[in-house]
Amino acid sequence: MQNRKKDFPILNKQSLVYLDTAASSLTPNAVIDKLNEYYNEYPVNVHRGVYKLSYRATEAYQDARQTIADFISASFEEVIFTRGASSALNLVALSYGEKVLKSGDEVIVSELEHHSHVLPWQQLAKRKGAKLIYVPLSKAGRITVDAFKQVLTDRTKIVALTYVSNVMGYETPIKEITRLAHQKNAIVSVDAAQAAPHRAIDVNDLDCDFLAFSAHKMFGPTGVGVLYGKKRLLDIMDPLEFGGDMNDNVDKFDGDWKDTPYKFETGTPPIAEAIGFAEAVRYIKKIGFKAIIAHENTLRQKAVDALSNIKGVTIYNPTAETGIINFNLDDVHPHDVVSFFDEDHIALRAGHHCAQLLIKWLNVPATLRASFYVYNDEADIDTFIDSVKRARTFFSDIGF
Amino acid sequence: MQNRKKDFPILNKQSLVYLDTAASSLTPNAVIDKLNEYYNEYPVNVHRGVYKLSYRATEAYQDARQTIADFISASFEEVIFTRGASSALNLVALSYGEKVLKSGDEVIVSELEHHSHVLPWQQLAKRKGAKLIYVPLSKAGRITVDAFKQVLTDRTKIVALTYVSNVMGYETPIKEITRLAHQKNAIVSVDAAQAAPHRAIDVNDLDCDFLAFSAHKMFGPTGVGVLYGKKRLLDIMDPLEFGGDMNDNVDKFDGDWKDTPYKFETGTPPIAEAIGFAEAVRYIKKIGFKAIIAHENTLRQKAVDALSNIKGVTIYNPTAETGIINFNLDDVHPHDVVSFFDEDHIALRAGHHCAQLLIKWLNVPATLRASFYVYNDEADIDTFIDSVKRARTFFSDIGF
Amino acid sequence: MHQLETLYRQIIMDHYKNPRNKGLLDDDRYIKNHIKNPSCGDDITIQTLIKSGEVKDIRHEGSGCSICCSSASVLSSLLKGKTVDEAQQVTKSYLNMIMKQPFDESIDLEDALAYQGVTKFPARVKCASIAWKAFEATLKKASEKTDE
Amino acid sequence: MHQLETLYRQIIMDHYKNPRNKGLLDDDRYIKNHIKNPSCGDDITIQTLIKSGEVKDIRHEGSGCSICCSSASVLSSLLKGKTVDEAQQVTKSYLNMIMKQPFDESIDLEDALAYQGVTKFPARVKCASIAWKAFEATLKKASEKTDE
Ligand SMILES: Cc1ncc(COP(=O)(O)O)c(C=O)c1O
Ligand SMILES: Cc1ncc(COP(=O)(O)O)c(C=O)c1O
Repeated sequence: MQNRKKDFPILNKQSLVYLDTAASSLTPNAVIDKLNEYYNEYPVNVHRGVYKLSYRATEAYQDARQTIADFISASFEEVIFTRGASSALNLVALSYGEKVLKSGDEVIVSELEHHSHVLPWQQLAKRKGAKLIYVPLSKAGRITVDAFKQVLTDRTKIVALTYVSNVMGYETPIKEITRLAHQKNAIVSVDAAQAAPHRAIDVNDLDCDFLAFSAHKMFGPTGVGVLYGKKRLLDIMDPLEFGGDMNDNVDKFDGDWKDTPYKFETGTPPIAEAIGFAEAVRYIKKIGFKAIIAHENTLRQKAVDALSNIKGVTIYNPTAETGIINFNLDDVHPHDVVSFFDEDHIALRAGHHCAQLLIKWLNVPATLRASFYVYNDEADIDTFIDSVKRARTFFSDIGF
Repeated sequence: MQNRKKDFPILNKQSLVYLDTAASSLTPNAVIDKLNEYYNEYPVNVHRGVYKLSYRATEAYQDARQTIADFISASFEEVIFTRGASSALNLVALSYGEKVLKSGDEVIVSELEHHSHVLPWQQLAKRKGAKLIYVPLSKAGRITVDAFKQVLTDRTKIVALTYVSNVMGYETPIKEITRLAHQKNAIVSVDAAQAAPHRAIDVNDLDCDFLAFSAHKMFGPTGVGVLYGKKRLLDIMDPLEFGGDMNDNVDKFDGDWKDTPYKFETGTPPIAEAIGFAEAVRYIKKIGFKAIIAHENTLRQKAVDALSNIKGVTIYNPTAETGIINFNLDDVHPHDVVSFFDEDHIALRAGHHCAQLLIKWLNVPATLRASFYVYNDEADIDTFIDSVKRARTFFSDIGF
Repeated sequence: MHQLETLYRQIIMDHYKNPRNKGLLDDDRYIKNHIKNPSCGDDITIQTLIKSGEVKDIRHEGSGCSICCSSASVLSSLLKGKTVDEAQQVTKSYLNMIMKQPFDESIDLEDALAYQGVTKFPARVKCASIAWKAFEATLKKASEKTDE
Repeated sequence: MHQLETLYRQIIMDHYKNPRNKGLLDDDRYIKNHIKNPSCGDDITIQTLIKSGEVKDIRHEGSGCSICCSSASVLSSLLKGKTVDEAQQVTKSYLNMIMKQPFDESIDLEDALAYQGVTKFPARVKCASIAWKAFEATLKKASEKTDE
């Protein structure tokens, strides 16, 4: 892969090894420029304007939706702009789940889920008297088709699983799980927040019913994410929020709604954000997922190999297929370690990564997570590994 | 007022008389620069990072909340960042309203409301069997204290009114209404989307219970708004969305939430947007509301005086106290007129302005709306008036 | 001359002030299609009677700007009496024309040619297309019915 | 020398590895305060026995990084036996010190002075403050009780 660092202003301003992409990716010039274009040239509202500037904003906003629809092989009206992946995943539970879930129904989730994909269903299930069922994880911590078969029943109504775990980096066999779930007439909600930045997604091929992701993890701006839903399902869902731009006719005591996607997007949408998101998608397409995957694999393998040779380092996901390494320095709290890395200008994350169930499953208080993206290179891995080694010595020496 | 046009890149790029602030304000350099600072220098996630960059982002995000709290004399934990005013107003209905509203209760709204402040209550009332009560508008279309007294009863639970109408530009006597409502133990939700950009707001003085506004109408970026709520009420409200960062401990079958404001902000927040919003607030404070109000009054009066002298022009709100003029060219559909203005590089809005109830009350199919802000000057008004005159002649000549 | 004069041609104004075939009928044999333009509130219903492959009658009703209302009237007078195939071709040509796509110039658009000026006002293209889109949907419905 | 050495002073490491006064008691006379650091998951409970204007005992329990856990231990050994007034002054001085505010240097912070290094690591200031904030809240509770 050609050196991408030059595309990212922050990497040209300071010495930084950024290994926290799984939290948020850095922002490339192309996306920043696009945001500036909106704010400098047509910073106006969409939809309701009949003058040229507003027309330009409306067109750009609509083009953004089409670009993102194309990116996952969905159609225009199946792409809903939300505040982010969390908001998108909640919409599935609060609108679709609220409508269909009945007492005694079962909802399948996993301990690999990010809080944003387990809590909405947990709370809904409690409210409805439905049952939350956890897929038993494999010894490595994976969701397998076999384990899924064990929990899938005629009472399963919803399957809510992550596509790529944000801690373990494992890829869930969503396509096969969806096929099985559909045989039981269950619908499948996919958290693709960690998949969309790193894997080509074709919703027709997966055949999943809902799928969500965030812009800020894939070169895009903060403040916007996407919910994909099958049109047939979106059509029967009620809007959650009511107000401007989602309605057709409004009377004093009733109103009717527009069709999807508009009925789910009340008020002024995240205009600049959606336009910037589309530019981020174009940036990804230009690089291509083949190159992205190959690059991340190379970096990951190099890092895993080196880490495995350092005594006193535990890797929790040595076999992951995406660019995430979940690890700890034995006997050192990850927050202590992270300050060491920080002084070496290495940014990575320590904590529960919004996945407390998995951290409990691993039976540790917290972990360190290093995650890679196109702007990382082999020199970054060298710096990282060198820092781990010195950290290991440092903490041992001072008595941890 | 000093000439502010130079602060707005779009006004230095092209000939433009922008009279659509009530839809979205233009964006000043200061805010654009602030967004760039985030994306160029610390484009990372907040809350969970323990490294320096993330610390900087977290501090900036928290400072933004404090800046906006100070702006309306609220405290830090009373300011919730949302997707925008529509989302904020829905949160009041979907969380607080959902919790307290019972069959037979009454909710007072008005025909001046933006759809985003009437539909949430309309739909909730329908669902709960509560009654939606409309304050009868005065002949001029105003909400008066006297009319409010007529509809306030012991059954009133919620009063949901706009502070400044987005079509008529009238200011509602919120303070007096709140005093009366509280005597009946009703709570007051205020839509301040059109007030916050143009009037100093002190929530302690108003004593209202909830208040919402959007950044994009007050020099800020798209994708963010604010819900203010009294802490006492926020404390008893349930979160609407569940997920990352809003929880404390997460167990497989239950979880508990953080305190306000965090319990209402699941997932990665609109980081850049909140930071940009705070910069917008600083920009407003630098100018000062006294200067803003005086300037808008001057422009408005000049425009109203001139329009009143053009035959075949109807003004629907000649006595409004904010910089909004709602009008029509007799016998010409506003969408036809707006194209005429557009060719003269004047941007203003035609339609129902997301306030169909008011448009029905006015008994017209749609209206034209011109709205002013600090970047407009007297020359803009001259251009606008000249265009209205020529439009009047043009449409009469071609047979409208 | 104001730019806008190229848009408001005499034919358009005539159809706007004196709409032909206006008002819906209470007749089940007609196919009805209703389209709204979310961006400006235009709202048009087109009602069509198709028999033996021919467009026997077109009625319309709605509210909107002059471009939107007049184009419903122009459509109704232009396509009434045409075969379904002809109507389809004219519709396609017209929509391509206003969206600045290549279109078959051998097809006579007659009065509808007056809308060519709308291409210079992209924000108004929707106004000029909404009645025709509703009619296009009608033809689709009709062909589905025949297929049954 | 790595930057971090200025942070992990020997006193801190000692209290981290050998925490004093650790473990909560099942005793109603104690005032309990629990604080979490949302940004990194540190979680500390401070349990205090106050009698006749004196801090008779302090216990602590929780999980977190070395800075967080050790500071609870340092706090407990430092403030045990002090009058409420003295404890208040020390707490205020300590919190000002780590937040780089002016603080009364005449007040002897003893072992707690070791945390001065945290000012160079702003992202860790919270870790060093959380136990003390919990104790500060305890004093507030106690004074409210006395006022009643
Ligand atoms: C009075 C009023 N309330 C609410 C809104 C909704 O704001 P937003 O579109 O930013 O959600 C608007 C703006 O359209 C408004 O003018
Ligand atoms: C797997 C997964 N799901 C959901 C989310 C939530 O995304 P956001 O914070 O953008 O709402 C994240 C990111 O934190 C994630 O990693």
